[in-house]
Amino acid sequence: MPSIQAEVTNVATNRPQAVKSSLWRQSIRKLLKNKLAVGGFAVVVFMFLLCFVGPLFSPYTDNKVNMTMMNKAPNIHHWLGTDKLGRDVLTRVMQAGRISLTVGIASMVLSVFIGTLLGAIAGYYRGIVDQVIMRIADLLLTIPSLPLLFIFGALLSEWKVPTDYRMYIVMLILSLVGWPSLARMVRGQLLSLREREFMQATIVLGLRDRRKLVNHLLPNLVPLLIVIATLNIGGAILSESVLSFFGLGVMPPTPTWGNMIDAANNMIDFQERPWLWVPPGFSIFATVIAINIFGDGLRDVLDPKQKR
Amino acid sequence: MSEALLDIQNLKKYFPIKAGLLSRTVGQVKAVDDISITIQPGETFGLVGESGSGKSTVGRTAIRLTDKTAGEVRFKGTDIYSLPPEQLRQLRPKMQLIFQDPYSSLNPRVRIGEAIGEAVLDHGLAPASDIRDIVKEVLASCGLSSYHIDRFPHEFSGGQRQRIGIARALVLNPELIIADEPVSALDVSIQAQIINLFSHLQESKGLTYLFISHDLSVVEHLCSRIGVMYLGSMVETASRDELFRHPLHPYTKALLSAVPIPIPKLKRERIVLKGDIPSPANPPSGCKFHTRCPFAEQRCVEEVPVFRNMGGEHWVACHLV
Amino acid sequence: MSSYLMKRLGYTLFILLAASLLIFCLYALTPGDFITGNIKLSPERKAELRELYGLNKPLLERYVIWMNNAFHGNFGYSLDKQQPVLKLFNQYVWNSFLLAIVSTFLTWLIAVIIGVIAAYKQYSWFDTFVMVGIFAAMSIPSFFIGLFLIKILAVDFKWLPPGGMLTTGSNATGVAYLKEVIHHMTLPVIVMTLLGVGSLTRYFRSNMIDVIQQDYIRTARAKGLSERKVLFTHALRNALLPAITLVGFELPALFGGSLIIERIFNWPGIGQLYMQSFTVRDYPLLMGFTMFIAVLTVIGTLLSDILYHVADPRVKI
Amino acid sequence: MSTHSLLHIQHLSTYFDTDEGTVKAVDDISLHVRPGEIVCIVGESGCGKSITALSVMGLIEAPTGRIADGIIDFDGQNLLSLSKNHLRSIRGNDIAMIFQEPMSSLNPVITIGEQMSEPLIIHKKMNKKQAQKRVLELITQVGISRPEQIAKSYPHELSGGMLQRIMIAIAISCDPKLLIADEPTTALDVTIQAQILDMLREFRSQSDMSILLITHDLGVVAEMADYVVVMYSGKIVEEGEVVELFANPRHPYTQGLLRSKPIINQRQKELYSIPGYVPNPLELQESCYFHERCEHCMDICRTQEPPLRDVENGQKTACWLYEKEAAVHV
Amino acid sequence: SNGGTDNSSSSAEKGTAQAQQSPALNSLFKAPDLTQLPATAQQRTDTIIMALTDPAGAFTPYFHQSGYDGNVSSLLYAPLVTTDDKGLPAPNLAESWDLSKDQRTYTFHLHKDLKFSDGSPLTADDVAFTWTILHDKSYDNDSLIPTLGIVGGAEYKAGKASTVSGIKVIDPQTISVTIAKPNATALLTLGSDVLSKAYYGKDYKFGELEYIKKLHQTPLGNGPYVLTKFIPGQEVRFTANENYFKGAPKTKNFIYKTSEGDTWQYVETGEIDFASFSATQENINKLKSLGFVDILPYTPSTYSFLQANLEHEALKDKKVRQAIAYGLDRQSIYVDANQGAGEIANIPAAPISWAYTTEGINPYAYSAEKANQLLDEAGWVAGADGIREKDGQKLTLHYLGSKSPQTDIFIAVATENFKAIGVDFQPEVFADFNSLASKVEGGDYDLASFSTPMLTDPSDGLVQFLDGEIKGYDNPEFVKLYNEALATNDIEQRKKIYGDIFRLLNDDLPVIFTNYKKVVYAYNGRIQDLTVSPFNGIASSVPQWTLK
Ligand SMILES: Nc1ncnc2c1ncn2[C@@H]1O[C@H](COP(=O)(O)OP(=O)(O)OP(=O)(O)O)[C@@H](O)[C@H]1O
Ligand SMILES: Nc1ncnc2c1ncn2[C@@H]1O[C@H](COP(=O)(O)OP(=O)(O)OP(=O)(O)O)[C@@H](O)[C@H]1O
Ligand SMILES: [Mg+2]
Ligand SMILES: [Mg+2]
Repeated sequence: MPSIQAEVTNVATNRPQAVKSSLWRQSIRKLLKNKLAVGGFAVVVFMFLLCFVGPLFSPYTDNKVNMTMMNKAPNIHHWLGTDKLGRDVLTRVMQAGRISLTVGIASMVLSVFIGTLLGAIAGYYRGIVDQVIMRIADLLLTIPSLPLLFIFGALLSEWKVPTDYRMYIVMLILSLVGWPSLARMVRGQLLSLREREFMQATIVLGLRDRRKLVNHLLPNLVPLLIVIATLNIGGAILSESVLSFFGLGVMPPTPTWGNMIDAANNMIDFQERPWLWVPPGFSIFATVIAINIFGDGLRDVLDPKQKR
Repeated sequence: MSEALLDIQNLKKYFPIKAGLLSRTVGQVKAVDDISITIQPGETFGLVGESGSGKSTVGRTAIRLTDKTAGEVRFKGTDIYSLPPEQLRQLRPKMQLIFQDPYSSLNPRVRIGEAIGEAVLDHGLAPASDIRDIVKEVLASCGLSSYHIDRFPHEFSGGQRQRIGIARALVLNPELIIADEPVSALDVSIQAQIINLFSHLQESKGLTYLFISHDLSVVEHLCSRIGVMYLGSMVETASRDELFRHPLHPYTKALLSAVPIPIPKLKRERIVLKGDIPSPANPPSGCKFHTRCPFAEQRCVEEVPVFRNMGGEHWVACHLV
Repeated sequence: MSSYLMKRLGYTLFILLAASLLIFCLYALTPGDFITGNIKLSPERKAELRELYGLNKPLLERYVIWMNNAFHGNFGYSLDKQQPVLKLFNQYVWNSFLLAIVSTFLTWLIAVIIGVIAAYKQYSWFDTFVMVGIFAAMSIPSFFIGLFLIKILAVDFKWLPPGGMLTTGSNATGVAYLKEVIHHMTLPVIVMTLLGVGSLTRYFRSNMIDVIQQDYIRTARAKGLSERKVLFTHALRNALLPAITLVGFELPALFGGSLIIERIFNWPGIGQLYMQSFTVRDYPLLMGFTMFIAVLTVIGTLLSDILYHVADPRVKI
Repeated sequence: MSTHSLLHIQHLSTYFDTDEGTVKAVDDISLHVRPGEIVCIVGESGCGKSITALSVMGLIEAPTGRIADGIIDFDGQNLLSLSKNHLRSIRGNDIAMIFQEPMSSLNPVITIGEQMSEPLIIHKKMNKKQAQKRVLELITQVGISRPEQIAKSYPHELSGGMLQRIMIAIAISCDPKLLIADEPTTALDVTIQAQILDMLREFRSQSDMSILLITHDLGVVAEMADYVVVMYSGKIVEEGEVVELFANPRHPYTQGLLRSKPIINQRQKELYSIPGYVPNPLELQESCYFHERCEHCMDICRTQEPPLRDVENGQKTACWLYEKEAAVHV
Repeated sequence: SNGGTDNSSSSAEKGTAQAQQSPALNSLFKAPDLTQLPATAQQRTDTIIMALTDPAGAFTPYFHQSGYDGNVSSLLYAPLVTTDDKGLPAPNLAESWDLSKDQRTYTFHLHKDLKFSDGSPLTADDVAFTWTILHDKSYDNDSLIPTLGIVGGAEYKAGKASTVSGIKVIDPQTISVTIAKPNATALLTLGSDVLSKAYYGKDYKFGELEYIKKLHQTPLGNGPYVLTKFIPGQEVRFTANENYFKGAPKTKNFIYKTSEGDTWQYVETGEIDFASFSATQENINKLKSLGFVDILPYTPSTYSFLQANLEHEALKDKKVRQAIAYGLDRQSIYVDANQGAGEIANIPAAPISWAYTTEGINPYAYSAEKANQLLDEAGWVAGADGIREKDGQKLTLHYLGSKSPQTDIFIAVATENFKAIGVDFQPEVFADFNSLASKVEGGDYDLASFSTPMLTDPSDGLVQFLDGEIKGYDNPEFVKLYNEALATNDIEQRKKIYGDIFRLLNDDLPVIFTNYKKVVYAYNGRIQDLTVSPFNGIASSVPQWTLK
């Protein structure tokens, strides 16, 4: 080797090994510096605590019907009032969060995962794989969801699946058939990306497909995925109440944010009893916005050109 | 004669010209039109020529980065266009391309340490624990320091990015490097360093280069054989000494006379090419160069000149020599 | 390209055929049929009617009959409405289309403008305000927003009619008719726009943030272009690329109608018709409508693929 | 050539805030360009040439980058204190810039023709038709054939050299008073390079356009420049008239640079290159930044930064070798 | 466990709770302040607007599938026989009728000079035509006339006869019809709308009724109003029929405005003149506060029940069914949670029916003890987990309901109720009635919520116990009484028999009776002469309405 090489090793060894600190740790450090992201994350944690631990401190955890306490406005005993069966709204909102948060996040993770995977594969490999995946997507897109839900309802009832589990199964199935729109978006983005010169460079380097997808394409999809994910969570929480409309959600005494809002779906409750729908609505809002702020922070951290 | 490392035969690459909403093809850009190059192991072949004459396209098609239209490319005897994808991928580290535009060839979201090291990992050329040191080493040999390793591409200057591109190719210990203007954005001192590095690597490891450049002084220094391209075709190839001492083709002569000399206010005779540069979509008849050639005759307009051997390794496509 | 088109059209036909079979089976498998819901009928009469309607034939046979008729342009009579399916479409679909096209246009317009500005002024007050607004709108189901606006704008202030498409009993024609319709569609359009604008804005904002960091934006600025031009021509054209996929989904949505909006505002649209026919399992109408949407979906995706290529010249199809 | 300056940069500092610390990409530099003059900036790759140019254009990207200090005086007004609108009317019109990397500097989804016609429409108030016509002329002017087709194509369909020429065409389209050219001919073959350089010179003599030319090609410098500025590590280390500077390079870095250049028909076994590395911009200490690589390094070089001083014939150098007092310290 | 409330506040709350439970409105509430009437409603002089769920547009009686089309056709057609306030038959197009000794032949005498709205005469031929085509083999709807067993009907349907032999046109004003066996409901069933033979029978060929579909939207009737315009999804417009046999209605124009769901905004803005609401306290209060509406309470002639699957072992036992009736807090579910918009039902007849009685009826007042006791007696004893068991089987009740706020309340309260009596309650909800009905058809359920449609004759509410719809209920005593009640046309006698039937069913509980609905009609205070009949609703009074 020429003399330069010798000098080189010098330079390399001169520098402390600290540089070796993992990139992940760097990202996390950067994330922690981002006040907004930390704030958003804190709110999410708070919501979780509130929902999973909060009800333990409530005197109304049994969720008992109490006809003498129907539709009371917020007062000292019932901080957020009572609903039309005299149940404490605050307790119910907290209990509802357990399911809503789980469902929202789980269904988001699942559908983003499936959609991204299939979209990425289609957009990346093109050719036959793309054709097959996208044509299946087309087919799935043409299927109306209404009869599908009815059939699920009937089947699950036929198979005697306990009502408590149905929702999760349905969410799973819905993610399994609901990927086309997400996959198409991911694929679209990927079609642009794969023509960029840096992807040509990865071909020249002979990188493995997995690395190309995970290390090169995925980071460039992150902004899109974060948007999709944050939009998805709110949607999933609300759509849970749609599922219960088909008998596929939770059963009535069990509250969710979605079905609590749903129960107030009429002019009178809307006008006269805001305490019935404002608290669950606000909970969804707070969760969604907190997750979104966190997502924005994450996005900035992963965006090399952003500095906050 | 030993087996050629890279053997390009009658390579053609046409790009369709599209028009309208449904992108009907209305014509073709003959970016590379019937070019043959044979490069022996350990040799440096310089490719010079008009901008837009298809040099980069030759480089890209030579490693099957874009599909060819016709012709044959053999790397160490294997036809790379007939290789199945996985085998081709495994062959990749042996033939590297240094991109002309370094910035767009770097993923904006990948730190350069990773960008350089990942291929080594993927091909299992070194254990994961050594990667960082290997990267630092190659960075240093390209004149970059190890503190650059965790930065993103946009934090570098043009020349620094170019060196990253070089480092990324070198780190794989390739046998063939197609370098598309690798030193154009470097200051002369670093340029010298890189060129020296290239020579040293060639001496020690028998590396082979297809070196695309506009800087004839660099080409002269580095290359043993040189080809001159004009409008998708090769117009002259010769050994370095032949070409620089006895250029035969009028275009080569014009090129050599136009090289700027770093002596201020020096007045030199330059062969000035007349006329507009013709279009590769609609190349002139006969000799493609006739529209701008100071010596063109009627014959040049009508007849396509044959690529003739003028003795030794000197080939030229011109009616007048 | 044209060979690509031919191939795609071939696939498309195949997809539609497969879709029709699948959809037919889905509807057939949905619990209950047109007869089940009528509790006035005795079991014998039910059996008799099923025979009459051909509901007791094997699934595949029913499908073949339907397909055969459909190929001959005969989409049958709605069982519930006792009218030709096509005529019913014609009566309802345009109302939905009107609402959708106007609100889609507004949605995109507003989302583009807000998205671009929010990205440009990332983390400014404007951006924060928009984000809060968007998520507030998304956290509350659409019927609440509808009820809220009806309460404020129609009931309390009486500025806009609370629903419907015409003033009841009105015989207006020409310009007066047009005015009446516009007056009535204002509220539903506002709500639909409000609902759609949120997610689109987020997409545009996110894409814009990426795009405005690119070197070519710097070039555009160096040319002395006004910031508006830089953002809305140079940056937006790139930021719109991912949204093209959404355009594909937009097409079926234009004709699909929105059940909730139509219900809240009593808009005589196809969404309601679909829901009604579903609750009574009016198979001819359901099949007709769903296949219509399926055709639009397939066309939409094809269109978006082609558009993608047009909008991003680098993408090969 | 008049004596007042068209562009006068005074004590410009441009910094980048990175994770690891502040990178002083440009550190207290001053230079001026007179009307009709061609000033060349040469220097180590990464020494801050492009950043200087971008600072003049007002295109340093916030929030990471910032102009920490200085005045950029153009035609009697400080560009740094101008309103955005005012600056915009100058950009592309009075000052135009050719960017270093043409491929990423052109919008991938807009046709070449449209990108070229924009400044014409804004600054020259042309209508679409006129602009179209002018675009075709410009494409031909920079030596590209089939202008109609090129105008309709997208950036990825052109070769590197063609794109660079398109950038040049955009920059000169509005007859700017000052052209900042960041390595404008690196991707061009020498015949076209010569053609372009001739064209720029012609422009200069026709319309008194000044050029701030950034290049590594010392041949081009020799051919074009009136005045040369040599930068190293964010600072100016030497400047002077081109003939003088090439004949008598004073700063060891300049000397090294000139020695490194391979010259056609003068073949060497190995090219000379300046040994060592540029110091880490994050760990700079009060010293001559070149001292680690300098053959003539003295003690003072390690501890004190040499000022940029007049040496002879208007040539300035920042090197302790030429300081009278410095010798005392040795 | 419901801690945290102190005495003072809980007593106050009790007070209001009581107020909510007290019947909210017993008689017509007159609008106190007509000046508050919105300008839109104020300006209408000769038009009345009512809301109606989207009619389908098949306005020919006997041929529409959607009940809302029935609302439209009831304004366009007048029946031969109507019902009075007690639900007893009353003359309409038919001036009078005779019943033969064997109670099998009805002879209807039509009014003179009856006309269709186009002026053409309405005669016995039209009536005969109407009855005849309902026997066509391609008739695909749910009219009950073909089920009456008219003599010769089956032959006609089979294509063996060219007329229905039991239908005889005696003269243009007289027609007789003979049915196979006596049936007390036959009079009202037969006494329905009349189709014009000239209009609807022009293209009639046996076995082909397809052509009638083309006439659905251009009906030719003889009722108080004629259709002027049908705008699908928006409105149905009517104008007075000058040829109506009782004289043209008082208000010239009538409009049904299509509306789904909430109609509050239309009432508040005066867009519609009439709407019905669930009789909850807050609805009533809100309506009262509007000031410009008259409010009329009304209990429709229907009842709701929990259908019990009598084929399931546990539910076969009457004691278990009774235990459920005791163990469900129906008061809370249907009355209190509904703010008084309901009443508890214990028999299959509405309180407004002439046959209604409370005599000897067990009210099954909520009592967990009684329920427990009955279950104990039935041999169901509590297991380790508190759930009752018998022969190793757990007492599980699988409930089906269709998704509605009412169902949500039911499930919430019933879950607690059933827990208290050691029953494992497993609710399931379905999105629409159809899915529910098909699940019930399949027999995979224990309990399912249902409501009857509008009942006119007391027997209407009983058929379900008879015809096998409720599988597994087979009580010869009931069948005997049922037939007895139908075999006579003597009201007093029928009343007595029905009393017996109700007591029988109240004890047997083939279904668990739950509740009656209560509604209020709210209408523009300018409307005069609005009356409501328990069995016809407001339809018969519409022609009388005037605007003040
Ligand atoms: N966004 C950034 N963040 C951090 N450092 C930066 C950034 N942009 C540029 N730099 C640093 O600023 C220095 C000067 O860069 P500049 O682009 O001006 O170099 P240059 O003189 O143009 O070099 P070249 O000749 O290679 O183009 C470089 O060391 C580079 O690493
Ligand atoms: N993707 C493409 N589509 C259409 N035409 C293309 C494409 N890529 C290259 N070309 C055309 O092919 C010709 C050769 O391009 P190439 O990039 O090989 O030139 P080059 O010799 O490398 O030029 P330079 O020295 O300027 O980089 C040019 O005319 C160019 O316009
Ligand atoms: Mg090239
Ligand atoms: Mg630079």
